[in-house]
Amino acid sequence: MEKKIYLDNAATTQTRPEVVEAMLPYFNVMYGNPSSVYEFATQNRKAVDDARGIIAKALGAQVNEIYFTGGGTEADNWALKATADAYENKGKHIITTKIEHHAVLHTCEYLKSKGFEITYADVDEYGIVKLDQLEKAIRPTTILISVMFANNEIGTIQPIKEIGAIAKKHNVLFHTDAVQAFGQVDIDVNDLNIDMLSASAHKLNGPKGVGLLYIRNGVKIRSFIHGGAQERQRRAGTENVPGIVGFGKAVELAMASMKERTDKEIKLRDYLIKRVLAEVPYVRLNGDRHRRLPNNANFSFQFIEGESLLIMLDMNNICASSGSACTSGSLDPSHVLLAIGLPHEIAHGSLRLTINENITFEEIDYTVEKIKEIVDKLRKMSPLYEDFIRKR
Amino acid sequence: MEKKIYLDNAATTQTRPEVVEAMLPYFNVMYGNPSSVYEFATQNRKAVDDARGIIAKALGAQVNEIYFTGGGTEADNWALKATADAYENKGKHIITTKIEHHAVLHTCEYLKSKGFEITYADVDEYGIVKLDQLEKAIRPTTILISVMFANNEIGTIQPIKEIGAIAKKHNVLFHTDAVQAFGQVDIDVNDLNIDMLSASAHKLNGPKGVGLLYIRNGVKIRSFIHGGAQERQRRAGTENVPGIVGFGKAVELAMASMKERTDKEIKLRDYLIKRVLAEVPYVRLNGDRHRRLPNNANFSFQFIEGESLLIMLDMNNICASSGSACTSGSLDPSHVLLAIGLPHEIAHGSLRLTINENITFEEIDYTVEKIKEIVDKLRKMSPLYEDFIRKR
Amino acid sequence: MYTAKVMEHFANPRNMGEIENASGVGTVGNAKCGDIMRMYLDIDDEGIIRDVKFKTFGCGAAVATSSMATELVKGKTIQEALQVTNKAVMEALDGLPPVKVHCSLLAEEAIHAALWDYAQKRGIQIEGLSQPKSDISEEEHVEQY
Amino acid sequence: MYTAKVMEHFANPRNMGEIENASGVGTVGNAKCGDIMRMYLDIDDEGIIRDVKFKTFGCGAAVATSSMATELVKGKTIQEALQVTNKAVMEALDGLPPVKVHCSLLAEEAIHAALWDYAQKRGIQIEGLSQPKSDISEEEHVEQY
Ligand SMILES: Cc1ncc(COP(=O)(O)O)c(C=O)c1O
Ligand SMILES: Cc1ncc(COP(=O)(O)O)c(C=O)c1O
Repeated sequence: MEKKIYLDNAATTQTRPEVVEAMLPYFNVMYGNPSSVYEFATQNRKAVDDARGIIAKALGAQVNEIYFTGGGTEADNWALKATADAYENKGKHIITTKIEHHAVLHTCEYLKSKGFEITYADVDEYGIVKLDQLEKAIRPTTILISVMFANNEIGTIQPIKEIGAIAKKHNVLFHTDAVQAFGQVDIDVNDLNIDMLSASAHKLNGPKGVGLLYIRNGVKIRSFIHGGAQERQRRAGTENVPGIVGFGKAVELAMASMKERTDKEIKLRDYLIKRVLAEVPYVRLNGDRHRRLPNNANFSFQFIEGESLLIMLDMNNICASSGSACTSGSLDPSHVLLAIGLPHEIAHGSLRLTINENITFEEIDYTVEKIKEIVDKLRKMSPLYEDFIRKR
Repeated sequence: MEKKIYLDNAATTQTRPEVVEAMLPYFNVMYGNPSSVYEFATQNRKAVDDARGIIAKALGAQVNEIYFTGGGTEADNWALKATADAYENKGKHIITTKIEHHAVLHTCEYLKSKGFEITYADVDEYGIVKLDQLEKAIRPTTILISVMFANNEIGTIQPIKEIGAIAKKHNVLFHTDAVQAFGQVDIDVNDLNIDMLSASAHKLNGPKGVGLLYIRNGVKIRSFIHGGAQERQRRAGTENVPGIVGFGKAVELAMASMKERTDKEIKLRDYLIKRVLAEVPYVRLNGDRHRRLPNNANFSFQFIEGESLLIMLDMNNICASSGSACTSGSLDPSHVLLAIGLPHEIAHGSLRLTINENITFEEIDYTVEKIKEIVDKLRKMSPLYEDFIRKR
Repeated sequence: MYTAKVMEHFANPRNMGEIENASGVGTVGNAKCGDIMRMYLDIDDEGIIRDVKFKTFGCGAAVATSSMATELVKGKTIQEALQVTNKAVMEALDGLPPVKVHCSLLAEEAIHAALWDYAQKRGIQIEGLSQPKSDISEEEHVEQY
Repeated sequence: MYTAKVMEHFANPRNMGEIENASGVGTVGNAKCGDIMRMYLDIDDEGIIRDVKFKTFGCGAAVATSSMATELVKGKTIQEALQVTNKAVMEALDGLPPVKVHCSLLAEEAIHAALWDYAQKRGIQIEGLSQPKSDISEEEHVEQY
């Protein structure tokens, strides 16, 4: 295939043309600072508020519960650090899981260095958090439970409603990192008892560099970025107006197309999973077969290493990932795959394919053929495979 | 005039068409995540590095000393909080000034609540920091001096080289908020002994929502936003590729045009200042007559209040500001004007006009005429003016 | 930020000016907070407010509330004028931004102050009127951290 | 991320495969770190490396360094092969990204391990060769906070 097949939509997505279109006037026509008093700038304040309205509606939230940030990572940092700050008088214990994104895990490590205690709840072999363990971990000093809505590597969707109920029962705040879930799964913060939620525009065909933190009214929240009075004095810094407008537009489009789009993605995903499991020996699907994001497939191929696989796919014009994009460059295998129980060498041979609705069945077919070829080639090169065959 | 006269370039600037042009392909053509391994994404990594190179050169810095952020405010927060974190074993004393931007001042208040001691150095009537006082304030426990390069309200440019020398002499780190200065004034971090420097793209015709922190190699620095391994593991979060590319382009253009542009601005600025001082009674120029940003003029008109003045200017298609845009909505007069010794009621009557090189002398003339009319009208309405006239 | 009504009153303030030998003059607010309002009342022997003028140093909302307040009391009896609350002024302006509500309070107080001055000069008592504070400052403080 | 040379060797690895009844076989690395290299040497009676093959489980750099290492030792004497350092391998590949330098060390170690196996089988000592570690893990830890 000449055309690039982009199967890494969990890493980032193409900003939709309609989104770019919506952003453009805010660069050099309506470029005012929303904090300014003159008419020229009030249109920008309105544009920001309109985006906030669209997003609040998509989450079932109030307009004044949405705070824009510079991305999903900032939102995660804010949620955890500001909660720690505001509630440390109540206690210094936070519960999260072993499979969170580094934006949560590394923030937890930071908080640990500041005297907080962190419990990392286990997940089962499908990546579902163990609810009984989670509930048992709650102490009188627990101030926050942070569990991601859906995992970025293996796509597993957590039982968020149940977790929300547990948090509520024990009067503990509940934050969820919904960076991967927003736009792919129905989310209603009230129905699910979510107190704080992080999202990022570039994961749902919006621009990079803009995200949000939903904070339920009533939650005591401190600023994380201090300065001017923007975002109701909660998040300082000149608003990224074009970015926020783009985020709003992307959410509007994602919400409008949700059912149709995810139905299509699920068909493509299931076809991909079925073919790979049927046609490649010594392979496993990571994550849950059904409780998974519509766009996510994650495989481990025994005896081969992920980066080599990726490069060979790339040589064949297929863009894929071996885990979270953020951790490439690291030599450790994915903490998520280890948490679901994979041995190191199998975790090393993992491949994440995340589709979008514009991928075709032909492209999936081509991809499966290439995977077969490449896995075969790499196994021929592998001393582990050699040993395995010898021992048989 | 039918055309809008935008005289609030210190609040934000128009993103140049060339900058938007440079950004566009990174939204939906080269949209990959720079952390990904495939070829398709490496072009984005390169784009980010190219921007970093341009900016490093503009500051006389090493490429690996530039870290991109979500704006100037984040950069200020990072510089102060991370230094506090990394050096608190040495001491918990920070020196700054009374006229910093809220991004620095509110961060200092936060640090104060965490047990740090902050000294706010005074400035003289022109807004220049008192060097002897600054030096005397240094203690064995002082870990940081943070003094802005140029003030956002009154435009005063600080004696940064002298401050850098003092910091170096006493072995204290020196951070400068150069958000207003970058692109308007020559900056060489080595020549000026700057250890950390904040800047923001939207103040120099780049996009909103992207900034940078320069951190000199050798400075112990902690992350402020934790998560993925981006920005050499120092600033997590998927890179805002279009924003960073736009920042790079804006800096490239600003550097190329610096001399010519600022010469032009200085002529316009001086003409504006001369006319207003000559033609409006009971007015003063705030800030230093010469050591000021090329684009800044700031006046206080006795007996009238700034917001009314702004709204009337707005009715005449002139966009201006009465202080920093961030603080509008607040009822307090500008802390900067109070710091240079203005009484409250005079501080309330202040007007900031920040030009750009595309403003014409005709537009300045029109603006001066309107100022004269409006000031006259508002004084007729003012009980303070009534009292003043009566008492004469 | 402001309603059309506010903007209209700001652009074309009603009853701006002074009254020579006014029956009552009241000044409230302070320059520190950036708002000073002065009301002049011309009250006839029947206790009808025949004329009213204002001068205001302050923001757009301060000017508009002053203007609206003068309209609401002009031609009214003293007792009617006392019923002109800040709420009435705000409603007549189709509302004010939250940070500007204090301007409408100032307008109410300015009328009261002018009536107080009138009563003092006349050596009378007006029912329901107590000495107004001459300084209204009522800033909102939102927790920052 | 990789040089053209690295990509070329990755795409077309030289000397990939096994040697039946090899004079020496060495395996280094571990699956935990994601890199395992195995070298097969065919050494003739004069001590010349007549043939060399490799198998590698690992990243692009691991495959390319294995391939390059085999090229560099093929036809060489044992003493010459011992001079093939990781630096030589890296230079021949026009460099490696910093996080991948350990792959070149692994390649050097794999040759040494195969030579060690050869010496053991033969019951001889090779000057300058000590028993290689069978497990090379050499991760960089950058302070995160
Ligand atoms: C689950 C999850 N959380 C957080 C993030 C961080 O978002 P961003 O890169 O926009 O900061 C990502 C993506 O990188 C993610 O997948
Ligand atoms: C001096 C100064 N510092 C910091 C900032 C904050 O920059 P940003 O709004 O890009 O976060 C500004 C502008 O708002 C400024 O003028």
